[in-house]
Amino acid sequence: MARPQIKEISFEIDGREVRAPEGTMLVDAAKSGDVEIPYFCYEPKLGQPVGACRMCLVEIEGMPKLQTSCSTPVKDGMVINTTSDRVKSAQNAIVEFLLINHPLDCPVCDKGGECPLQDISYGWGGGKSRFIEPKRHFRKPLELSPLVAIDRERCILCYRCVRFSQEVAEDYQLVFLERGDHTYVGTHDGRPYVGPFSGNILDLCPVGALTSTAYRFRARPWDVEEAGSLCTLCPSQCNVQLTIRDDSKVLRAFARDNPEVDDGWLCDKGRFGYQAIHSEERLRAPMVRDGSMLREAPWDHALEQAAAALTRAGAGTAALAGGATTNEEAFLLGHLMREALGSPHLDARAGGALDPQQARVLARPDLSARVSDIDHADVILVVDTELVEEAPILDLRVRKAARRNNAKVVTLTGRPSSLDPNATAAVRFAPGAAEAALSALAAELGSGRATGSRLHSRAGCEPGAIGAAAEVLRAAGDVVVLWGERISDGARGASAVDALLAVAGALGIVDRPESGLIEVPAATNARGMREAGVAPGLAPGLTDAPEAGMPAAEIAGALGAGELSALILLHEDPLATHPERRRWQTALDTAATVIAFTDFVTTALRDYATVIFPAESYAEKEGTLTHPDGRLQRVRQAIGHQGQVRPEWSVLAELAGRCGARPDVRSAPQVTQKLFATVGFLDGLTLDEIGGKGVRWQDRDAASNLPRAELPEGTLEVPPELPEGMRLGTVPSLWAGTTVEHAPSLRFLAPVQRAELAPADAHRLGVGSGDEVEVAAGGQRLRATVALRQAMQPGSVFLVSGTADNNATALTNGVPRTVEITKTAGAVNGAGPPAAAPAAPGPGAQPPPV
Amino acid sequence: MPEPHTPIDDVITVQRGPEPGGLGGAYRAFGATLRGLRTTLGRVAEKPPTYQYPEEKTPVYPRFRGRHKLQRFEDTGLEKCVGCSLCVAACPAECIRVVAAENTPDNQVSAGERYAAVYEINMTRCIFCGYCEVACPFDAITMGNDYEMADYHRSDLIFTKEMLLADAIEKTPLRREGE
Amino acid sequence: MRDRRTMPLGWDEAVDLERDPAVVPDPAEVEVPEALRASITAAMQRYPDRHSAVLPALAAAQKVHGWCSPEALRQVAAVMQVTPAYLSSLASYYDMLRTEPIGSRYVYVCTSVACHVRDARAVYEAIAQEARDQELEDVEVRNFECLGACDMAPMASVDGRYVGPLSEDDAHELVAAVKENREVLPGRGLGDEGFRLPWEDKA
Amino acid sequence: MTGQLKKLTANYDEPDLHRMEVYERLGGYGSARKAALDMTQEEVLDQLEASGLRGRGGAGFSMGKKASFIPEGTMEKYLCCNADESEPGAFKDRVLMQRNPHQLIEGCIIGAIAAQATRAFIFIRGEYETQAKMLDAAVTEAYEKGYLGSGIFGSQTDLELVVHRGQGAYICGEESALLDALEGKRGNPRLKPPFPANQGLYQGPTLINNVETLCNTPAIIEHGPEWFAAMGVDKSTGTKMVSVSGNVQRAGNFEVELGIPVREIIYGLAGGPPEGRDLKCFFPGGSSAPVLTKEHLDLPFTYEAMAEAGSMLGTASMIVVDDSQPIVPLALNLAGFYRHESCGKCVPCREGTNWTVHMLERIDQGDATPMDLEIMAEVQTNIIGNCLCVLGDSMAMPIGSMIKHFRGEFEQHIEAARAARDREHIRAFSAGELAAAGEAGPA
Repeated sequence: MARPQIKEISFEIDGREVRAPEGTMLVDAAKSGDVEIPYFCYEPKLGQPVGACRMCLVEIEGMPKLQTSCSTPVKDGMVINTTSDRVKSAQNAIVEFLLINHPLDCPVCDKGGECPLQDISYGWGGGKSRFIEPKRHFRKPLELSPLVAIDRERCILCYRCVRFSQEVAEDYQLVFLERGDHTYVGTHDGRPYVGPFSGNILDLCPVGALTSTAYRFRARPWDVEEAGSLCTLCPSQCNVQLTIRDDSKVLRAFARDNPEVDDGWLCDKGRFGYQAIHSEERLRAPMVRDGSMLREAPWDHALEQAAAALTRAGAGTAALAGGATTNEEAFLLGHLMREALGSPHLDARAGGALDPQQARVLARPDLSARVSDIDHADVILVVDTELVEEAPILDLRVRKAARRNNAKVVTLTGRPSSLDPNATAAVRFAPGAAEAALSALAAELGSGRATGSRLHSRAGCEPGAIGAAAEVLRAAGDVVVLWGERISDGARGASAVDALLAVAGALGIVDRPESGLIEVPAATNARGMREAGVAPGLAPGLTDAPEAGMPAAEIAGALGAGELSALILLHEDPLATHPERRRWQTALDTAATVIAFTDFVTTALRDYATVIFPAESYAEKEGTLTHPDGRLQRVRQAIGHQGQVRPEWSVLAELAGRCGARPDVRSAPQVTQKLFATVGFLDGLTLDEIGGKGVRWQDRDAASNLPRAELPEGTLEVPPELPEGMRLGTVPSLWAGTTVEHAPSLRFLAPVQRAELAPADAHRLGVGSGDEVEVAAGGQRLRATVALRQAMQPGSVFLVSGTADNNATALTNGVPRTVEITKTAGAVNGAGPPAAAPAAPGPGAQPPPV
Repeated sequence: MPEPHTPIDDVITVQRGPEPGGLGGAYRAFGATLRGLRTTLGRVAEKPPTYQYPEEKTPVYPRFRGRHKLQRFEDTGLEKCVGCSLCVAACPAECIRVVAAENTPDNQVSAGERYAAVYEINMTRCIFCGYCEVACPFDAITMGNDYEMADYHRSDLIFTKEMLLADAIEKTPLRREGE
Repeated sequence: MRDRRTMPLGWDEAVDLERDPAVVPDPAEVEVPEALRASITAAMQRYPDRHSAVLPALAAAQKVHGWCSPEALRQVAAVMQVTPAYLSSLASYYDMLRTEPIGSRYVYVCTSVACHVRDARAVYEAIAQEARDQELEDVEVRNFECLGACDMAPMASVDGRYVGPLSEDDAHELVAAVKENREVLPGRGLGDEGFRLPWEDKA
Repeated sequence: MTGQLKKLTANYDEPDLHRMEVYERLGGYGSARKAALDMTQEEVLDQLEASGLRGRGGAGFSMGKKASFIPEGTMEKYLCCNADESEPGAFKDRVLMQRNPHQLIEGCIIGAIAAQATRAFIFIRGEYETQAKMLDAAVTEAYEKGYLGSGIFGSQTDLELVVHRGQGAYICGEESALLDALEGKRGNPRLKPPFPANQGLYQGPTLINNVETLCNTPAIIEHGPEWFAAMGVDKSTGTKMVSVSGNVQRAGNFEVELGIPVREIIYGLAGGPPEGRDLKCFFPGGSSAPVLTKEHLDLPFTYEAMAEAGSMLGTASMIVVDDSQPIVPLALNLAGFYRHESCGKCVPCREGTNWTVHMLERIDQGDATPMDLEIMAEVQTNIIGNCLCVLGDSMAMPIGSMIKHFRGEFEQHIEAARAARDREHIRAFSAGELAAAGEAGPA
């Protein structure tokens, strides 16, 4: 379904002629005539209007009753009156009704000063109340979750939060209970409202009924300034607005609506993760190893130590970048490695390098989709990614397309997807068998490139499941494919990507401008880092590197074997994110020098780092990031650098200078310009052009500078047979990592290891829900709690990766792997799975204000 | 069509003093001086009007706006200020800083949910306009009649909540009724 | 036994932060009585959209559990694959679904306008008083909105059987019969053999 | 035009009428068979429209016209029978379903043919347990006979019929709330437009009709629209079930021709107020209709005449109130009902009903002044027309009419209650004083 064409019509409001797009709701259309109609419940992002608050009543000529302008689409020639006595008396009446049970505790209320009810009462109310009965009084505030407090006295039952829960997040945990004037917002059986998006209800509430426990009473609107930036905690790269007090403290983050990126929503990690910036434990000064201890050191000393060690190691240096490394930092890291040290060994991917040719094909503008294409797609194919954990905002986007535009969703995943209930076809394959599943799908779609027999059994799929998915896809017009980076991991990664391209070819994506692929990477700026040249085989601009380096897995081997001697870790802890934890442990142990940029010193860094530079938080950073769909966006400095933290670009530039190749940069924008000048397809781009909403490089003329890459032809390789036994899969947790551990509000969400099993397997193994088991492979073992999943493919077990303890990376090695599961003695059956076990420090343990 | 001009009665009659010469002339020459002397002579018997400040202080009017004071409830001892920051918003000199926090059952500072954890007035900036007092919905901040706040360090002139809550030593006498 | 509360249950309560959020239960993790599962599944098949079966399913679960307990809702949620909160929202909305364990049977006494003008309040109060006096247990006695039997006003519905017209004098016998689980006021129930309203006999 | 005219209820004295063989023996299902086999959908629709049959659920909109709004197209269409009879004073549908469930099923078949619906639902209120059981049994019989299911009466038409039980919520009688409840949601009314005829159940076109309306259709198909239109007056054609309750000697349902004088219904059929009592006021169309007084007794009972008198015919459920009933408790009972039944979705209804109850309670407890009566009257006008559905109006209109007709009594009540309260205060005060002096007896 193509994007709809919009026609303009004209209508009359309060005596003036106004033009607006046809079908716009009157409240919105009135704005084009500078007429403000008050409302509470209307919010187009929440789906159909409900017309519950009755605040937006207007008089429309030809209609006997007053109409709710939030639900009346504007038509050509309509005559609307918003200021007649009838309308005014209705508005006065509604405000009076609303206030009869609303406490007038504005001075205490957190919403005071930014409260729509306050504004509307002043603007449209009668200014008096005749309600002399006692108002309702209740205990307050009450916790609704560790993040949100509810004040039911203030609630005006506008439906916004419950509609969000039901129609946007679709978690359906927050509901109206009871009826009539007894109605209240609540959850089932006194359970907390915990979901990845629960914080959005704070933005939606038009009164002070829902308040953030993290922001409660921290400031008034006139005490603070707002700073627009980007959240860099996951690849969704949502646009955020940070609330800053005294130029030095981030007090709050909320969504800065960008329909091309986030649609105005923000996940809880993005909303509350800012707390980690002000964590006591954050590194605020460089540290240098002194014997067995890391000691704080002056910058000059740390830089000198690091530069000396790097100069010694020279070409024997390797670098890993990860997380929210900006394009500029990636570019300077490349400069440091390739120009100053002469080493080609730098990587930003945990699972193995992407073939350079495939990287260029995947970057082709005609093969890539923009995020907003999801809205208008006929079918959305989700391949081996759990969006809600890996790029949460895209999960909302897919749900929206399915719910509002009747887009069909096809999931093709190893683990049961949270999108399955919305899916027209859900295909389950064995963990790690994405290649076979994609080959089978390509074959079903009639791609001539697919070969091999019994592909679906090589994929471990139910017979017929792939056929059913192909059926949906064949009939589709526009298809957006969201694929997880993990399919390209490991030894068969290139073949899997080839199979993905075969599917794309069979769907004719190249010829349809609104169809395309979007990669869901593991690292926030994976695409930007790749395009800025942090890849073993790629120079900036996706051109072939003059000398191919080693990918991450080989770096580990080479460090362990002493072939390499130094390692730079830019926002990366290989023990947390890379497979084969054991091997990395050896590598770090053997390496002569480990130089890290980090905001929190993890155990691995404490044990192995030689020099640690404090990393900037995203609120202190200046630079650009590239969204998985190719959109370049700016991260902008919102607060001053905390402690002794220095801009990382300057540290990287300084290091490169001390190692003999000083880059000619003196400011952050200068680095950006240098990057744009180097990368062919970013040629001529400026920070001004990127602006507040970003720019997709594929949409610019310079995109033609992308090195030419043809779609592969020829037959696909035959995927291997599945290994026998319990096959291990991993799923990352959104809540894993240092940000969540150090944000007091979020700490309760830190994941605990659990093993998800099909009921049949659990029965065979003699374990039940909540039992403790030991999962072992290759001599490594970890403990997990069993959770049963009806929709799980028998023969599979899924573990969480990225947990603080018992990280699944201990067992993974980049190839499909089988594991042994044994029940540990002494476990109690029936103790519910601690999916989101609340950690000890609740919201009460927050740091004192400012 | 313009109205025809009708001249109005705008002639000012100048009152002139007596012409020189005669009794009137004498009055003209010395009248003002004598009148002035009358005032001077009338005060001869009075004591000198100099106040020996600082030992002696000019009383101020009851509505004189001097040093601020934060109030407590007399019965419970709880602070009246709930940290709503309305005084901050009202202050034209931007000399007030409030950081609020939440009351807990163990630490009930004010009535209600919220209290001011930090309440500072920068007296070097304050223009004593009294807007804060007007803005306060709980009559928590009031202006006393003290005006003696000079100090040697600017930083000492940032009055903290403790200082503002403390019972001020009222050094300035208040003008009595009708005085 | 209750009169209408001034405010509903749970209004004044915070959530328990120690507990897990109530998400859609995985079918593999909840045990459901077979008969209940069968009746819910059958109900889901009757409608084009499974959600339509929520009311029949809740009514069935209420029959099994006596009220819409959290456990009952969890079972329905597991079979229907909806969240327990969705069910809570409905259970608390509809008058006949009980969200508290106040009795697995019911006596609804109509007190709406048509019954009101025939002194229904006194009848209700007499029944409520009798219920207290006779220590009636496991029966929800409440005043109820119009039950659609204004011709036999004042009246009551005893587990769906309409009896009336009632007077205060009937209260003792009515409660006693409910308590002993025998037929309430035989011959005076709507649909009873030869049931006539008093004035129909006269006519 | 006096007395009853038994058309709809002609066979109601027949024993075991609820059983298929009895109903069929009396010619039942002939009309449905005729509509399914011998008539086109347009013909059925035309006949219904020509009969002038108006919806019997309260709004009184032409049933045929409503069915004709269902758009053409291949999408699934639905018929919903509104059997959620919860309006205080109304009990006609209960009798219709209980005495003759097959008549309703036959009506559903005809309605479904007219609306081209292939799925029909009877939404019956949960309190009608006996009636729902009887309907269930009748539906089973009809399925067994092949009158429901695929290929009804051997035709090409399919029709699935489900009896859906509510669980106790007055508002589900509002048609869009009924749809929400049927979809498994809270029974909250929806915004209109879109109207159910375009976007109703599961977003499909939906025809919603009251039990009595559908029960009338078999006879129309059988005897023709002219036969039906000949009964009644003007636009109020056919016979109408009138439920009379309250302070009358013979409460019950009466089938009358529309146009019969109100006095004839109250005094003739229902026997008038009890001995020694006089009529105070009456609700002509259920508790949501504004009250009328003695002066309106001689009006003809038609949709138009009732509207002209400032009330409405609604469900034609007359609640008669005699002069022994004080007006304030009556108003309080009424307002309390609507407060309890308000779904809480929109502000004026939720807060307005609540506020009205509070004010009436104050009046009753002697805590009010005549000024409060003014405020109360204004609150009612603030509710009317500003709500999402008509429930708010349903309280505001009768309460408003009571204030209008019985202002004097309200004022007297306010004064009397105040005086009583003051006396009580004085008594308590002096008792307290005596107690303080240590001379008093029991406190």
